[in-house]
Amino acid sequence: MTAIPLAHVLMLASILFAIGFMGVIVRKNTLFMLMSLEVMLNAVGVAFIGAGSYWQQADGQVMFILILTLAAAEVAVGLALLIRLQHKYQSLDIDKLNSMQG
Amino acid sequence: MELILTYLPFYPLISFLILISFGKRLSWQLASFFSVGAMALSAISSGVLVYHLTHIDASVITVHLWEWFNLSTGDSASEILSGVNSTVNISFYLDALSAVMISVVSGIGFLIHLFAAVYMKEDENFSRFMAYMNLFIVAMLILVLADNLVLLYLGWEGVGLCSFLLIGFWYQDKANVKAARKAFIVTRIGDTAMAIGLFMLFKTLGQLNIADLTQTAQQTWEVGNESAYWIALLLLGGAVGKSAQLPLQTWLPDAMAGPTPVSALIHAATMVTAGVYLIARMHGIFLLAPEVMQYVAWLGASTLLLAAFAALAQTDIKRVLAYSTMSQIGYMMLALGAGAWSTGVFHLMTHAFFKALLFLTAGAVILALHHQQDLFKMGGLLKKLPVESALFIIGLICLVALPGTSGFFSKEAIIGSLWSSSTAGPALWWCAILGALLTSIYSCRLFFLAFLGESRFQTSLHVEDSKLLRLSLIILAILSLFGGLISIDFDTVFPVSLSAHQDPSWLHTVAILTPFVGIAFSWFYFSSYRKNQGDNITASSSSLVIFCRNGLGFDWLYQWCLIKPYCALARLNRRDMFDQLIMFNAWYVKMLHETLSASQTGNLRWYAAAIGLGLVGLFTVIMVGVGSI
Amino acid sequence: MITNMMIQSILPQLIIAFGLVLSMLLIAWQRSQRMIQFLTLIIFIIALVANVPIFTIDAIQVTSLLKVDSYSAFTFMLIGLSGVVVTLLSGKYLRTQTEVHDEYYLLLQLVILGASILVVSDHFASLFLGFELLSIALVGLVGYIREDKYSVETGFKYLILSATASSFMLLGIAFIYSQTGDLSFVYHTGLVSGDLPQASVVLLVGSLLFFIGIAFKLSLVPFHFWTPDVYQGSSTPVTMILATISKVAMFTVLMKYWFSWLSYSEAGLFDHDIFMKLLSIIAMLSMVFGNSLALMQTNIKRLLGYSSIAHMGYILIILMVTSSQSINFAWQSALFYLAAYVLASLSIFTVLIVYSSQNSLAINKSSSTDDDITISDWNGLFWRNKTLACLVILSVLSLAGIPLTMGFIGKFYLLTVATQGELWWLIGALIIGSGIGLFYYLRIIFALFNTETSESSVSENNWKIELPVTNHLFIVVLAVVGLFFGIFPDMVTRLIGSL
Amino acid sequence: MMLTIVMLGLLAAGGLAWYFESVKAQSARWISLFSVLGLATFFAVSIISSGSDYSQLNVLVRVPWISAFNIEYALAIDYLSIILMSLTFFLALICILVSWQEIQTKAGFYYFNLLAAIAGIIGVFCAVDLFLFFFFWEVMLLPMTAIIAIWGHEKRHFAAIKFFIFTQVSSLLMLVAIIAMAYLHYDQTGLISFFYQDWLLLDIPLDMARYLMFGFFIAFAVKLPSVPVHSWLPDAHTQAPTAGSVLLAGVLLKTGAYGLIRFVIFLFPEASQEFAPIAMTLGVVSILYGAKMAFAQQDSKRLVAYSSISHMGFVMLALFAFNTLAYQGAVITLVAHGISSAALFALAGMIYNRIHSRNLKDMGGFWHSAPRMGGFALAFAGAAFGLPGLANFVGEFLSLAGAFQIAPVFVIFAAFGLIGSAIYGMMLFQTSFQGPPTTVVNDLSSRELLIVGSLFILLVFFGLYPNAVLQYVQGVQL
Repeated sequence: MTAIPLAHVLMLASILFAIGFMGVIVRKNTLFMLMSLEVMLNAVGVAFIGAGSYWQQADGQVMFILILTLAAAEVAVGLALLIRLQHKYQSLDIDKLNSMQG
Repeated sequence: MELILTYLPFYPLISFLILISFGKRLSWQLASFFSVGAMALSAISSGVLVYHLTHIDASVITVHLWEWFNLSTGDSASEILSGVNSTVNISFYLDALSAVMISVVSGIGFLIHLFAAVYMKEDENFSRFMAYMNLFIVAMLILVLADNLVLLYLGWEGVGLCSFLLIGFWYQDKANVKAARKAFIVTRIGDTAMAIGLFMLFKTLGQLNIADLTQTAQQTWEVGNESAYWIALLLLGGAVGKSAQLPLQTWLPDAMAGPTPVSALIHAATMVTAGVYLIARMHGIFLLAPEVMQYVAWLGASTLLLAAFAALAQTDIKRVLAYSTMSQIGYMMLALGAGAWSTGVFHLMTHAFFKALLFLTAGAVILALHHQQDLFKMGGLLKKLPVESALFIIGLICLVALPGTSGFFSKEAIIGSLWSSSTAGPALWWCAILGALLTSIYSCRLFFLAFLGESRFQTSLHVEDSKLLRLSLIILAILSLFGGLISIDFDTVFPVSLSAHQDPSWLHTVAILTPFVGIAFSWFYFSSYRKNQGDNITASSSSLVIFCRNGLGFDWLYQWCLIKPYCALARLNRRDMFDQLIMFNAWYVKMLHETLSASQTGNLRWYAAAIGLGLVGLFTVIMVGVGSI
Repeated sequence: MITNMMIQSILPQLIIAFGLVLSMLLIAWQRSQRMIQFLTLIIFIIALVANVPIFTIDAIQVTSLLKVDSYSAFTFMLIGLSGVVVTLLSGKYLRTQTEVHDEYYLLLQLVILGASILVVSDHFASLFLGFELLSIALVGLVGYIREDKYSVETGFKYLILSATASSFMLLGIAFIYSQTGDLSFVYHTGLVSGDLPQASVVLLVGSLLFFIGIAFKLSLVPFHFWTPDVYQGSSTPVTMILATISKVAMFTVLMKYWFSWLSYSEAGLFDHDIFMKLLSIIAMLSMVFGNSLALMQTNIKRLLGYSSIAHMGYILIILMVTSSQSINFAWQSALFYLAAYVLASLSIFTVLIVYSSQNSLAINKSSSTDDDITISDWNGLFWRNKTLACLVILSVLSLAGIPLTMGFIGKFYLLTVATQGELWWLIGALIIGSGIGLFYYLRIIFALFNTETSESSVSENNWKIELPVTNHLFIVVLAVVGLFFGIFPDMVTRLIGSL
Repeated sequence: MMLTIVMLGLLAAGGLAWYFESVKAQSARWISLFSVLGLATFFAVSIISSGSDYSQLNVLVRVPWISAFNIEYALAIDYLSIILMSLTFFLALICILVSWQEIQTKAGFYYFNLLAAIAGIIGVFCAVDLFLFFFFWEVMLLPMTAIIAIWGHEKRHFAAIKFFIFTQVSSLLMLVAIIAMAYLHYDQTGLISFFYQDWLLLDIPLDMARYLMFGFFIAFAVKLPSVPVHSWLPDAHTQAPTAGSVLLAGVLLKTGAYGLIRFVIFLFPEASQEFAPIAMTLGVVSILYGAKMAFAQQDSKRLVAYSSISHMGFVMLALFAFNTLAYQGAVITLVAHGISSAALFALAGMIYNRIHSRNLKDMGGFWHSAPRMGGFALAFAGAAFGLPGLANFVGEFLSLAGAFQIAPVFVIFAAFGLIGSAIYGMMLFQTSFQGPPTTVVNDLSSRELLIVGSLFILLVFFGLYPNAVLQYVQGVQL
């Protein structure tokens, strides 16, 4: 099995990351935003794993596990806020949150 | 003697200080006592000094009070080498020229003070008036006694300030205020030229002491030296401003807004002749610049004629006299330009006598007529005010220079010096003759209008029957008539003029006859004024006459060329363009603030997108950077 | 091999971590806000005491993850002191609420732990740990007060944006790692991949992405958008954390990374110049934009948010140091500037907290605190309470960099760095930025003296502000410290110089 | 030590005044008055009794301050600083007397600010460590700004901000130049130094000196002020309370000139020589533009402010003529303008107190009811347009006469300023005191008489005996 070139892995990661980021920008629903964030973080995870395998080191995987933890923590906080948002505005539309400007 | 000289300007100064500090609290008697008394002291001191100077020994008396400042550039070695004494001292220098001046200033000053004490008695600001008059005398004495040009400049500006104060003495009238401002600013233009002249003198000669610098200049410069040319020209600028000569003459007629004693003292007898004094004093420089002397002569001649024409068309008695003053100073300038220094100064003195007399008498007339100055509303005063009329006639015959009067001696001397002078010549001689003719014509016109014919006023006369007033007038009249007999020895001051040329013999005859021609002409031409019945004469309103009456359009010219543009410029830029340029930055920052604030929408998705945009932007920068390397 | 020395050098972090566990136990035992606050305070103080010996030691590598040196000790001191102040003031602030808020202190301790790990990290993994500890805990704090009208909005904004930013940073780390095969900051020879034709470009992009993560936290233009909203929406003690602890920790780690990274550029693997240009552009934009944004702002917390953008722009100048000889001086400058900035921020936020608590007491507002203090609320403050106003003046002057304050010495350091590096463009931007900045700083100060409107709008009985003795003392101490170090900065400069 | 005591004394007195005002109303002004009197006497006595020759800088104190940068607390004085400090003390007294009735609200804090500003100004005149100089330079701004912003007129905040930003931005440029100089010293000697006399020994390459000099020049030109960076001054002067204007015009502007002398001309002689044509042009433009703008103003204080710009143009012209005589002229102009503009502002303040307007249109004919005031107004207007016999004339004359040696063309243009000054001087005097009387105003009270009288006497004294100042600056070689 030939190794997948590192460049391809990075490209894939970048594309995934971009997709996730676009998701954050275009989705109005808060839940989808959180999901897009997950996509971004997982894209980073792919990049780490690819790089780790390229260098034949465990560091990449370690980082990936850390990222997973982070993602979990973030989602936890995010969902809590989401419930509060639903509670307060009866909506998950992020665009309603613009009371502070200028 | 030094002591007397030292104290000379201090008598009026002390009087000034007393009057100004106590102001209205002084009674009329006390105020007059101080001011007139101080002037009497000055006059006596001047007399003693002149006597000493002429009869005892010294040709020059100097007194050093204190060092004002030092113009040394610190490079003492070179200064010692060149022997330049660059200190500017408060020092007085009395020679024949300044002796004439101090006697005129303090003598006539005394008489006019005496007159004014009566004339202004009713004015509520009497003591302030007398204080200004005293201050003027102080400044004038400093001017003529200064041993260096900076001190002279002090006096020069001082008299200007007093003139300003006195023209605007009745400050509640806007016209007076305007006239005062005009006088100050117009003369200031000349003063500035003079100041530049001083700087140039200092730069080229390294000193400003008059006697020393004249000497140095004559030792180091050839005739026609360029520096001398410019310096003389600039000094002439100062003289022209102060003496109301072309092209800075416009202030003098307006200056008649001041009380009449002021017109007599400042704008006829003393201050306006300061320019003549300056040129006479600086003759050493002017001799090195014959071209400038020609300018002086021509300026004098043109002013002489211009003012005479203007005088012909005036309706206000004081304005006639003002133009006449201007014209007479033109004569003095002419004399100076022709190199006849002593005759110029002589005319200065005689003119001071008779013009003071004329003004004061006119003042008495005006007072009698309840401040009526319009000639066309006078008439027939000869019968009603015989004493004043007689005095006025004396003044006038001096002015037109009928033989035997003081004016005759001085004016004939001037005219006589012109023909063969290297810097004047026949053309100017003819100008002077024409001027004399015009002088007699406007004098006659004045006399006929005011004193002959029927009276054209209804009010009863207010006769001030004061002995003091009469006394001062009579002394002046005597001086006017016989002042021509005073002979002054200027040999120590001025170079002896070399009249090697023989003038044509008819010159004298023409000169003597001219005034009579004028009188004869007027007798017929102005016959309607002379024997008018009732109020059928009015001032001519033809455009030529009005043009002459308005001083031949100079006021109008300056209004449009200088004053209006300056005011417009000031008005346009009232908000300060530099400020606006700088405050434009503030506006720019504010715009930036508003733009950026608009980007703070509070919208989360936009914020996230902005991060993306930022990334793209920075990425571009990096890629461009990498690509360029 | 772990030596005693290593343990000692990371003792502060250990103490906080241990304290965190202890706090949780305490909560399990008894829920008392006062007790947990006290415990937090004790923990911070012990950590600070444990930090003292570290000033004198040489740099020490604790595993490959952490590197403790005196610089990090100094920044830890700043962080710890800020923590103490925040703890003290949070008590005041939370007491105006009804619930028991012991989680708040846990989160606070987490923030401090994250920050203290950040400042000693020498490795991307530890950086990541510290960074996320700090961020997640902060998200919790930002949205902490549920009743507050802005809490949800602020919480969401901070959560989403900071998560995005950390994803960027992580992607950057992944890129860098893919090229160097090493997650530590320092370059180890021979580890660079030869596979990719343009290794340095990937490195550059990775660095850029990594930098974006940090820049977001430092709220540098163009990643500054969240700042004013989060500053305004958070409760004031939390804003204080954002303004001080988070900024100090982030900038320290950026400096550490950056100066280690110099070794890469010295090895010719990294195009420093381009990145430098990039940084200068960001710095200049931050200075000018930050100050311009604050120009007409009336809400004080938003205004301080904008001003922090500018300040982070100023301090970025220090990264422009190119030669390794001047790194030492760059560190000193950064530390002094940060110290000055922290002190000024602490002071002004203290006033905000004291003022609003005083105000809410006076007006008897119920549970929800109104933190929207505008400049006009402070009208005439000088005549109402001189101590408060003096502290405001001092801190604002310090932020503006006017003499008599530490801020001026800090600016002097910056200008010295810039002049030595001949960074004329940056100096120009700094001067323009300061000029613009003066406008709004002075507006604040003038409002303090304004007597026209305030007397009528506030009723007579609460016109004068009377402070409790403790608050008063606290404020006086802050003011005196600020003034003292402003006039006699020698003590601080010597301390920094000896590091 | 002596100067430190003076400065600390001023600060302490300010603090006392502030404190005691809250204890007993109206006590602040007495405390300030007596403390300034006392400190001024102390200053005079110690200068005279020291008996040393101050024609060179005498370093009085030199102790380390910030060791990291080798910054020292170093004070030194020479005759120039002594002259300017004496002026400062004198005007400080005037300021206190001027504020006597005018400042009724927050008087304690007001006097604190006033005295603090004066302490800062004294510091500027004697600091020879450039960092310290900059420190004082900024410190004097703060209380000054406070005075404008708190006790000023209707647009005070705008004026104060403008004032502050102008000076601050320009002085940051100076700070950069200072730092660059310190590191130049480091490059040449291996030691950082901010000490002025160390810098004098440096050999500054001309191409660097140009930029460094420009950094200093900008800061001082703003303070002087010179066209085109003058526009803070009319606003600040107009809006400041009377004492603020007096202090600004009388002393604060002098710090700019002082800086030009000490830190531009003496530190960078070659670069300044090279720069001289531009600086002289700026000077001439300031003279003419200031005079023109003064004429255009309706606001009496604004008019005087523009006249200050015009006068300071003479100083700029004279200083950059590099001529001993012009230098003397500049120094005496500083003193004279300090007194005369202070006097004019004091008068404007007195009129404002009476009619509550600064607009010339609201004035007229005051002479009728207030002849004494009119007399003094005329005298001070006379000083402004360079009436011989008053101090300003000597200054202008020496400046121009000296500058004429070097640059006749500039002086000829500058001389037109004499006409311009006459125009605005006359306008100021005539529109307010002459013409038909509009309102009846009270004549000068005895306190006011003391103020204007003492100013006038000094003007006359220096006008007739300028050697009292000149003898101390005569030997200076440029």
